[in-house]
Amino acid sequence: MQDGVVLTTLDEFLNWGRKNSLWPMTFGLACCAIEMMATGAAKYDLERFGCGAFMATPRRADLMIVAGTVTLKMATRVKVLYEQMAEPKYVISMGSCANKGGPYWQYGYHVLKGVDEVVPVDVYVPGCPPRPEALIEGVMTLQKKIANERLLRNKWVKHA
Amino acid sequence: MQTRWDVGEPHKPTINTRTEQLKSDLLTLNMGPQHPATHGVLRIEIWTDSEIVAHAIPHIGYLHRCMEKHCENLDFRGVIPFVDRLDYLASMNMEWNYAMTIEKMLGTEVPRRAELLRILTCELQRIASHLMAFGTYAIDLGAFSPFLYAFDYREKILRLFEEVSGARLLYNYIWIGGLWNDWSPEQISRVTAFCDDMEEEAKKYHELLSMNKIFIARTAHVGVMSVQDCIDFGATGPILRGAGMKWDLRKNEPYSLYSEFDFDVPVGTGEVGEPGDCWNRYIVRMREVVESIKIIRQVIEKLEPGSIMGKVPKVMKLPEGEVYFRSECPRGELAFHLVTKQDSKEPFRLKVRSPCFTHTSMLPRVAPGQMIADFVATVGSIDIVLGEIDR
Amino acid sequence: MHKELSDLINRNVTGANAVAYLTADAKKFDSSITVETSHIYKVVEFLKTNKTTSFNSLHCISGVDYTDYMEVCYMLTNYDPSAVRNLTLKVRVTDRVNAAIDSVVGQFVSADFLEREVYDMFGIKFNNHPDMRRILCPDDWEGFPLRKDYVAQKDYNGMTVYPDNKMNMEDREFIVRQNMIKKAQAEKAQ
Amino acid sequence: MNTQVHHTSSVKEYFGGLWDGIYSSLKGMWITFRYVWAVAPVSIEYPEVREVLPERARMRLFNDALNCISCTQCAMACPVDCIYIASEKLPEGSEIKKTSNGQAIRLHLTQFTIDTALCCYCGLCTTVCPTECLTHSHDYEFSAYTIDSMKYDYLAPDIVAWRDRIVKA
Repeated sequence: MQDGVVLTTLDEFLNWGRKNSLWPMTFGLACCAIEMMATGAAKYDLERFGCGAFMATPRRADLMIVAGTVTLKMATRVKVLYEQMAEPKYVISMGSCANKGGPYWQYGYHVLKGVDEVVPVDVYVPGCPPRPEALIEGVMTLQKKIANERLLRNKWVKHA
Repeated sequence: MQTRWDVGEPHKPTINTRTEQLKSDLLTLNMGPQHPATHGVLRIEIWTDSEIVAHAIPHIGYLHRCMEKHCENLDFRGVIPFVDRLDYLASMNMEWNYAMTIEKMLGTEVPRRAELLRILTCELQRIASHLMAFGTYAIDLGAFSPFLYAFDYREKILRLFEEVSGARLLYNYIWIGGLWNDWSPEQISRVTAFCDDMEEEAKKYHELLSMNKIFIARTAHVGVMSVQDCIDFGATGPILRGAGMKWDLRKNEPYSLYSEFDFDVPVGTGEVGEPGDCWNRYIVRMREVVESIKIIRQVIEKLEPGSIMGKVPKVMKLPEGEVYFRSECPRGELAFHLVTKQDSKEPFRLKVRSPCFTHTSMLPRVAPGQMIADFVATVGSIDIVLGEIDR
Repeated sequence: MHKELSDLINRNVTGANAVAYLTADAKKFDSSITVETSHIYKVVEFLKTNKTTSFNSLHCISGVDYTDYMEVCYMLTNYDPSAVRNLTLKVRVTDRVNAAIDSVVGQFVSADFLEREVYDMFGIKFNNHPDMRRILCPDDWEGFPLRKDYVAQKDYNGMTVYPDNKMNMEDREFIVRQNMIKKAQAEKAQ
Repeated sequence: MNTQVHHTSSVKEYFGGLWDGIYSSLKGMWITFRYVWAVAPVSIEYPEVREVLPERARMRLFNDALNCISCTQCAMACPVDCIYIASEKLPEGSEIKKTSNGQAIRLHLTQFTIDTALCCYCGLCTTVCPTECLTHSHDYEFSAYTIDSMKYDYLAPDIVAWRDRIVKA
């Protein structure tokens, strides 16, 4: 009964709706934020993926793009912002600094080595800074991940 | 008229007597590290008295990436990618200043074509950086379409830089002794085409935003910083010029080949509002774009073929000594204080004097007595970049 | 320029014994004036107010750690298109445990943030400074990062600064592991 | 003065200010409205329309392991130390292979991994490589779900498959 036609189509419908309206939170830290703005601007438009409405408050956002170097002083704020977001929330770690500390990993006493130490990350976008197309490709990879999520099939059927 | 910015005691709350008994204390507000108007991770602790800012304390360090500690363990060529990441909106100017500091110490002779191409790239970078400042300042005050125009023309410059150096934002293009690769004549012709379009575009921006009544109402007479104030705080660049002082390192202490070009230094004269307010700082930046176009055209006339890399030893060993080199960046005067030991392969100490660092220290002086919305306009108008403040 | 300036300082500010350090090749390096640590406020006040060679702005304060002493360099400039002047004023601090210098915030307001950064990075306190706190590192940070003998702390409120799984240790010791495998196979073969 | 002193403006000032506001906003809106027909669309529909990258674009690093003489110049030049190279001596009798431009390969390369999660794409390694085997490809589509999949071992077979997929300039 687990993958019956009813639940699967309902899941697909829900996933389709959620993946095409990911609202990112304006969370620019460093150089990658400029590329994120360039992605939001006219030439490489993120709006075409339903992802262009940059929300200022974490309450109304369901995608956090960590764009830039996360320092130890900022890490607690990143954690607080992540916890304030509403539940179906996703994190894209953009740029080498957010992935694993990037160029600042060797003598960076104040740099957090990768944002996945404080926040669960869904997609890592490499680059320093990544091209706007690379960020769009990262968003598309995240959409693939959302596309086959099992929302109803796990919750309704207890002893799956 | 009550003095607007005596730093000592905070602004006395102007509550009329009837509500005197209401015992309303100052409210602490965090214009926190994540805020649309702070251009990055700057936290400003504002003590407000019902929408009027009593005093503001900036907290920085949220993007302190230990760059100066890195520079003590990197050889001289390896430092350039880290110097790019200081002011990531004007990477070319950062690299150029660092390269000139080392060249002054090494005494290398940079070929004329390389010097001319450096001026060309850095003036293009100044236009791109001012376009960015124009776009984000409009967003701070709520106008979204100028952001799209500014980024449309900024993409044209980034495309040119990508063809020459390979990267869009952090180039590692200006090396010690010259340049990495050369500009082909076709690219140069595209630069002239860009300059002609940019001239009309600057006029269009003037109509679109500068003369807009709402924009003038939001920025004229707001966040006034007098010339004496700027000199006390060590403010430089568009802020000092916006206050009315004609000071530009490219004119007053000409480095490289700037003495050969004639361009004038735009100054905030107060045709709208008064000198030193947000509008004049903004208009100084927009006029600097036109001046940079003039310089680029003169450089292209003077270009002649030649080598682009001077004679630099393969393994760079610098003699003992100390150099403090200043250059004019889009945000103000950047300077590198380099200290080296005898025959050292890496800098013993590299201190970066960041213009935005001193501009942030002016905020507590300007904030008292302003409305919060005006304070947002003031922070936007001094155009700070956090990578350079926190290093 | 530095020679006459140091004599001028010595005449006007008693006990400052300013020593001008002139570099051999002025085109390549900067020369500077070293001043007595306790007289720094009076020298800066004199340089700001005197008529002949006045400096009306403090461009930058940068600390340098020469392991046996620490140096604080004040870069003074004169923002006057007619008379452009730059000067590097140096002060030495030998005490590494609780180093303290007089603050020049009274003369130049821009020194407020600059001195806080020198304190944050080198641990040199500035007396009668309005707000002597760290500026770049968090307030509860241990140690002074830009000193030559600085060792980063293990972790900072729950986050490890250098986590082992991120340091690519297994890639660095690839050669060591290869040799051990080869030695093990060699012993097994005998 | 920052706090606007409230002054009652005369009728002419009031309507004049009103007209200024409307006129200047309309002029701005006219510029934007002209974009409907006067300016060609700017945005690039990324997945379908891909912009042709310039020849020197510095995206993902690629190392042609056959030509590598394991001289570790790139590892020393890298400011971030994210290139790990290990090589071993060739046994005496084996014949010396040649690289594409004729240099003899004396050391057998056993490990060549680049951690692209740390790399800062500055291109310093490609300028130092004597046999030009380490170059920047034009591939920027390699976002991943896990961090470890970003450490590329250039001796692994799947990397050769990746090489044929990208358009190598």
